[in-house]
Amino acid sequence: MTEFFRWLVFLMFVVLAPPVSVGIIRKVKARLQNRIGASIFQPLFDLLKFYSKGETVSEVTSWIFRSSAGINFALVLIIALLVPWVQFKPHVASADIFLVIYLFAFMRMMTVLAALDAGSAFGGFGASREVTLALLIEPALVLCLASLGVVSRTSDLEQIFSFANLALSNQPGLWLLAGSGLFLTSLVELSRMPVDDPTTHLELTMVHEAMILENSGRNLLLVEYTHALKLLVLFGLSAQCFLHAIAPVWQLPAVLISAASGGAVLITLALVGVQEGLSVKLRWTRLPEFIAYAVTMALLSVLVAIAGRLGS
Amino acid sequence: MGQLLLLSAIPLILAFLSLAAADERSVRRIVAAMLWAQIAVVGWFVAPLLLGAQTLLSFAPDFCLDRLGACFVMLTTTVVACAATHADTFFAGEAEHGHIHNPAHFKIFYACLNMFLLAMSAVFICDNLGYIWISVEATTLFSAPLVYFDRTKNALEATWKYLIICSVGIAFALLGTVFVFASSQHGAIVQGSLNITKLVAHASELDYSLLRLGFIFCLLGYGTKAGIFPLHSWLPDAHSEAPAPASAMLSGALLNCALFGIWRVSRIVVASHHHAFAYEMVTVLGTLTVVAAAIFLIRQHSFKRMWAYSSIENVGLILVAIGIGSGALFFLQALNHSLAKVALFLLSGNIAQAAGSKRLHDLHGVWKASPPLGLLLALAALAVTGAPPFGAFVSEMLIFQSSATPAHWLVATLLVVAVAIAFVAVMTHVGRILLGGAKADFRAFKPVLASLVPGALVIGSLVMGVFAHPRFWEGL
Amino acid sequence: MTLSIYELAVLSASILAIFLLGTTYIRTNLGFYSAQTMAIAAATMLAGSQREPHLYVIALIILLLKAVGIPVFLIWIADRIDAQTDAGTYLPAPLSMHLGILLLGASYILSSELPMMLGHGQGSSRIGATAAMSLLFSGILVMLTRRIAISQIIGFLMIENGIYLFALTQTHGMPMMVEMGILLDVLVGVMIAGLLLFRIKKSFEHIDASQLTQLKD
Amino acid sequence: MAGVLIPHSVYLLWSAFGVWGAGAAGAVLTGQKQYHKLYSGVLLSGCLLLLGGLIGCWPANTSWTSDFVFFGLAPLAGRVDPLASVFLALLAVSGSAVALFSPGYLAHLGQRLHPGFYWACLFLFMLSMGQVILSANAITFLVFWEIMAVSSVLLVATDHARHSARLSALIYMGATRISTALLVGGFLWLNYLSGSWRFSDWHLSSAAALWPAALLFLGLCIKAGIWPFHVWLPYAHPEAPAPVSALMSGVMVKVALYAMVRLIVLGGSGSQILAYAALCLATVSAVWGVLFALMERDLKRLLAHSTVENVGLILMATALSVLLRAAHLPELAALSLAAALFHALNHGTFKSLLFLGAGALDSSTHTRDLSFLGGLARNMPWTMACFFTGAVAICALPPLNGFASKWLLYQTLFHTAFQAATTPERAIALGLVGVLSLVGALSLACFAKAVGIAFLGKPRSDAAARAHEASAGMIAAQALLAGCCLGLGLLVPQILECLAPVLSEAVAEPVVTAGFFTIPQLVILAAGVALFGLARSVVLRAQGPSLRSYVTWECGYGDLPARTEETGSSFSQPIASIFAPLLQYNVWTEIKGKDKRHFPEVIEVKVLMVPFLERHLYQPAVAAFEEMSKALVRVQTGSIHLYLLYVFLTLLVLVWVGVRL
Repeated sequence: MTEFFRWLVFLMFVVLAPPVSVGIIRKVKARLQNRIGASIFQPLFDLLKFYSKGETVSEVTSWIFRSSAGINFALVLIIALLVPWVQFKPHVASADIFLVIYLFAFMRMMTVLAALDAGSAFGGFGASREVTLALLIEPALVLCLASLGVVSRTSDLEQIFSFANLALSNQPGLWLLAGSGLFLTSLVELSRMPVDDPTTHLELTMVHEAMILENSGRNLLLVEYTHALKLLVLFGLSAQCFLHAIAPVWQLPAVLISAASGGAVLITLALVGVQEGLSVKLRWTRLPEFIAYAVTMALLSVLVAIAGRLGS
Repeated sequence: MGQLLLLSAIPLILAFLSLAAADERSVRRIVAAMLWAQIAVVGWFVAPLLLGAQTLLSFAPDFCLDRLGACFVMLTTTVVACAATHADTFFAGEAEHGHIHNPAHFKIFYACLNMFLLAMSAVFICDNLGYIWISVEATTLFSAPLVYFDRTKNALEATWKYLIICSVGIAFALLGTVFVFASSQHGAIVQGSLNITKLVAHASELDYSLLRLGFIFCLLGYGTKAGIFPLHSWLPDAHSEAPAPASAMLSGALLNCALFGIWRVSRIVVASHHHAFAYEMVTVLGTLTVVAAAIFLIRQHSFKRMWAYSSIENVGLILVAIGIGSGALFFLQALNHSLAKVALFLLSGNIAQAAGSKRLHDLHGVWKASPPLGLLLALAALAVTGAPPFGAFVSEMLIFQSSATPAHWLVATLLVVAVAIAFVAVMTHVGRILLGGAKADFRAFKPVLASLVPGALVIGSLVMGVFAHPRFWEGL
Repeated sequence: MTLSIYELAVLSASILAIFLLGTTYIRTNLGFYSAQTMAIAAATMLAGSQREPHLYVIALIILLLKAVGIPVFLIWIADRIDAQTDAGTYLPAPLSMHLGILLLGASYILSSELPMMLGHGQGSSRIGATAAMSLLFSGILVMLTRRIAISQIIGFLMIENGIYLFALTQTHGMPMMVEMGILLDVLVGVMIAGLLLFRIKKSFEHIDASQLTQLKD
Repeated sequence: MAGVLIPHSVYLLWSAFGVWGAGAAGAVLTGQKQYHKLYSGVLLSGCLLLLGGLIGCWPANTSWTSDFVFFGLAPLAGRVDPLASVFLALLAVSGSAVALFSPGYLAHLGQRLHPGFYWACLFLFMLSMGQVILSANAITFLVFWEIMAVSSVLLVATDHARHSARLSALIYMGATRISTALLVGGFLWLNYLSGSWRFSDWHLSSAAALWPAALLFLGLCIKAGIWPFHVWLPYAHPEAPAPVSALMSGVMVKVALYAMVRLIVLGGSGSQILAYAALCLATVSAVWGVLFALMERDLKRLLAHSTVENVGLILMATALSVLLRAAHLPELAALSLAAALFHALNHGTFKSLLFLGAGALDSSTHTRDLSFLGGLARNMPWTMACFFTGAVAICALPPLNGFASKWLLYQTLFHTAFQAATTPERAIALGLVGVLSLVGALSLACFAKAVGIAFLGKPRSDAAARAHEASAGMIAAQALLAGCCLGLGLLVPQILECLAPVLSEAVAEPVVTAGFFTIPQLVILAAGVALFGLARSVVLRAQGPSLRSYVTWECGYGDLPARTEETGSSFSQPIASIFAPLLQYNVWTEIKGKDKRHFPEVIEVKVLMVPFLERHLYQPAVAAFEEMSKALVRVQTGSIHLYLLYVFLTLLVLVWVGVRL
């Protein structure tokens, strides 16, 4: 019985949560800027609006442009089903670290190709920037997860992030380092504030937005939903890391832990909103320095993972 | 005594015939045909030795033929026959391309060719050091007119240098023979003797210091004739200025005679059980020659000079084989080198004739101009530089294997590196000749006839490479 | 030390060779060469009386062919190509003569290295070895220092004489056939060189071997 | 043949080589006549025979020695065992793809190709590669290794009217000959140590065998194109015609790696120094290869550099297996060797596919320069689909085979990170995981650029605009290889099963490969397709709101020309500026015009990249040899007196040395 209930809650969460999470971030940012801001369900209404809007497709594009949104949607759903971004996620299949990394890479490939397909200058340099940023942060992402995996001696994410994993029960330092590394990498991966201002309309400064300039109508709906779900998954993962860092949570019963994980996700989203309110978009040439912080976090967690065994 | 006459009958008759006959076109054909007959005669004569029935064939005092000598006589006669056969089409081509030679030159050329064959065969037959010296000197004298056939200034200069340097060199070989003879007088042989079998029998009683001096002088003398590194300077000039058939014979057969002289003297020194110094010296000289020739090959400007330096490289390898002391390796490397080198010289004769120039700079696009010739040149170049399917690879690997011992590890390394450098250098030059757009004035010529002999030789080298079973050369 | 007539003849041959080094006139060089070969022929005659009789025959042939035949042939050629004197030498003639004498002394020292001849009646073979070595060195000197082609032939002939002297003094006499063969080769060699001299004169208008440097890498 | 009973399927193998030999002879005889279809058929039948023979004698470990063919030191001897059959299968598959591809492609080369020599060399090339893999003793190996080298040099020089083709052929010939010289040195040394030429007698586990193993390793590194010695590869592979460069990059490079596995890994080499050196070289060549691939404008040079990267990965896995075996972790050593062999197989398929795709591009647009291509997806849809599959495979994206082999390598490194004994080893392993992910991201960027710039967007030249689709045979070849990529991706456990005997031989204990690959690729593919179908049907129904096709968004300036489109070099400029010191990358701009600051008339921008290795390592070496030769040639002054002086001096030296010795 609980298994069906757990599936129901999870699916409901997967369908509704992504647009709402984007709404929450915007709401918190608006509040910081003394604005009331749109309701947190506004992105959901936008998606429904896109569903009924007409679609314009450039005649230059090939089949890649029209199918890349669909492929990305499928991929992000598979990732959401595999990665334990919330504790109440039912087990589907073994979520190997490197499988997840390369599913993300597949999504990136399709987005970049779709951007290049329209043959516009904006899509081109957006794709080039996306690929450059990905190249810089991928090692950080992999090393964060790998260092967690090394200490818990398994590469299956579900086992790493399960509260039954005793190897990591007394490693708050490692959790914090890996969590912050993940958080910073997801900021770059999702092109949030310091990397790229999602609300800008100046194409020259865009990274992610430039790539989806050509999408419209239902295509855009798929793209927006995919992006939102990816945002939720990545921030959810870093939220789980922070949650594991808090020692008392390990003793809570299962139901409370899943609730706590949901709460952690919300708090992280709020954190992102606050961070967006406070920081300003960095120039493109200064980005590698920002990313260097994410890489340093990853290397620190590697050091702890390797040397940590010496301590215990 | 009868066998001696039998062996030298055909060359002598041909020599007088070519001097007497009027029309040189018929002389060329007759000489080519008769030389193949000479191969048959020598083959019949030498068959018991080659098939293992007998190990020694002595048919006159101071004249005997062992299995190694038999192989070399067969090789030399074949090389001369191939050169003569190809000479026919080559000179016809020369006439077509406007280099008209007056008939007197042909008379001298063909007379000397036959006497040259006789002298070379004599080297392998003599059992007496003195007779070997006389035959080697005779080869020099008879090959001088061959080099001088083109009657150009360069040919004259090359002939003069060839004659003077080789004669001086061989004079020292005579001094070496005198020393060996003197060392035999101190020993058991009261009157002293130059007969090799007798010397080998009594080798331990020979006076060691005189024998050592004798070996060194003979090594220097015959080494000059063979083209060992510091003494090689005449070889590129002579081989590049001589007409293609002549330089084919010079490279393919003459070098083997000179090296055979060194081999004979080294047998005596080995029999005297003090041969450490001899082997050491020959191996070091051989390696030096291979390395120097490889470095020479890197910067080449003339087509046939390049093949001359490649001959020097192979002489070095043969010397190392002699330094190892195995007659089989000596003959194998000489055979494989001769097969490939004769084919190469004949082909480069055709190409130089068709392209009108010997300089590497002007030769390109042979592949486009005449594919069969290009293919043959590529295969022959691969054969001579020791690329696997061909025979030279087998003999070179045998030499490397026997020199790859802790004592000679440096020699083996230098050889492997030098052979690699030589391969890259030669194939770069050949690559530039073969590839690229065809030259405008590349005169067409009958490719089939001209590439018949080189083709056969390349196939021979291929057969030597693929079916080289040690049982063939066990007994050498 | 009293020298026997045999040793005198041998020494005089090497002395004549050193005299040859002193002049650059072709005709006088050839004169010295024939004198030196006559001395060797005499030495062979004397050796013949002690050892094998066939040395007499060889002495006669050397006298006829090498002492008289070759010089006459070379003089005839020199006149035909009017090569009067050597076109200059790498080493001035007097200096090379003194060097020749120095080499005579050196060869005397070196001859002690060579093992002694066993039971040789005609006095110690050191004199013979010394003379032969000095003749050899003089021949080499002529070849290295003289420019024109004809002196190179003379140098080659002197080396040939030196080697023959070695054979004469160090051994009881080479086999007859070998001697004949060597003689024949030398004669044919000189004839071919002579013919080439005509060609060089005709095509190069000079016979200076040091200018024949067209063929180089 | 020795008396032993030879299974009938080995005769199938020999018949394959017999067919190729006959093809070679026939090709030489037919000369200029264009019998491309006939010879493609002969090549295809040979490949099928080979495949049949392999399947026939799969589990057995048969070996044979020829009685009459003898190469002087050792007979022509061969042996079929699982390791050899894996690589022979790769040869057969690539060969059949090339056979299907050739008729269409060669028609386009037309007069610039001499059909007789081309086909003869191709048959020789296939035959010698097969024999090298099958050879059981060092002499047979060397003979066919050199024939392989020479025939591939001639194939690179097929279109030798172009100067660049001639230059590349000569550079390649020099590189292979140096590698052969090193191999000869290594073989001689091992023959001296073991006294025999057969590989089975050679054991590299002893300490004395370190130096010959190092020589072999260096020689094979040159041929495989590992980092400092890879300089010839970007010259040779692009210049050859597409089918040949597919075979060279796909199969010949693997033959060098096969030899490394056969001689060094199965030979039992336990030396840590060699393995660590190999690991360093492999890592550097992986990063170096993909970085330079990113900077290339010529599509085939891009693929050649990416071969250097993948070869680096394979060598890394091989070196790891040696290290892990030395560290007594047999199960992990088997896993890393499985990763090496499987990645070699995969790279063979998708790199051949990409080269054939580039060849199809070249045949219809007559150019390989990315800045003149673009918008080919429209009129070359099938080629684009196959090239896209190849790109997805090479970037190791999930459903396909590239991901499977890379995942195995990741797993090896990951497990080493916590099973290895000492801390430095664990740190290196985890560090390598980071480097591997960097290389993965770089190759994604590289192939996104290749696919995006070449196929998508607006055509940048009218040749690209008028391009026509490749012929049926060419598409069939690419589809075959694309199918292989997918098939290999989905059948990973079965393939690891086939590799098990090799792994157990290498690790000297039985290996169960069941637990090696746990990713359910098929399930993921099915889920992906299902969800994609859901997305398309539910969300993008045809009769939904209007679907208007219009001009690409250009801020209202009207339809911009193709010149405003992203080009290859601008796509990789951000990455190049980050790695500028490593790549010696600098952009040279010149502004012309009367008033440069305010009214520039012409702005010229050029990307200058100093070929670092060639400039500082190879050109000085070649110049040194030239200098040495120039110095030695001064000996030949032409003056007869000097030559006589040489004779007399040598006489003095010889006498003095002789007396002393």
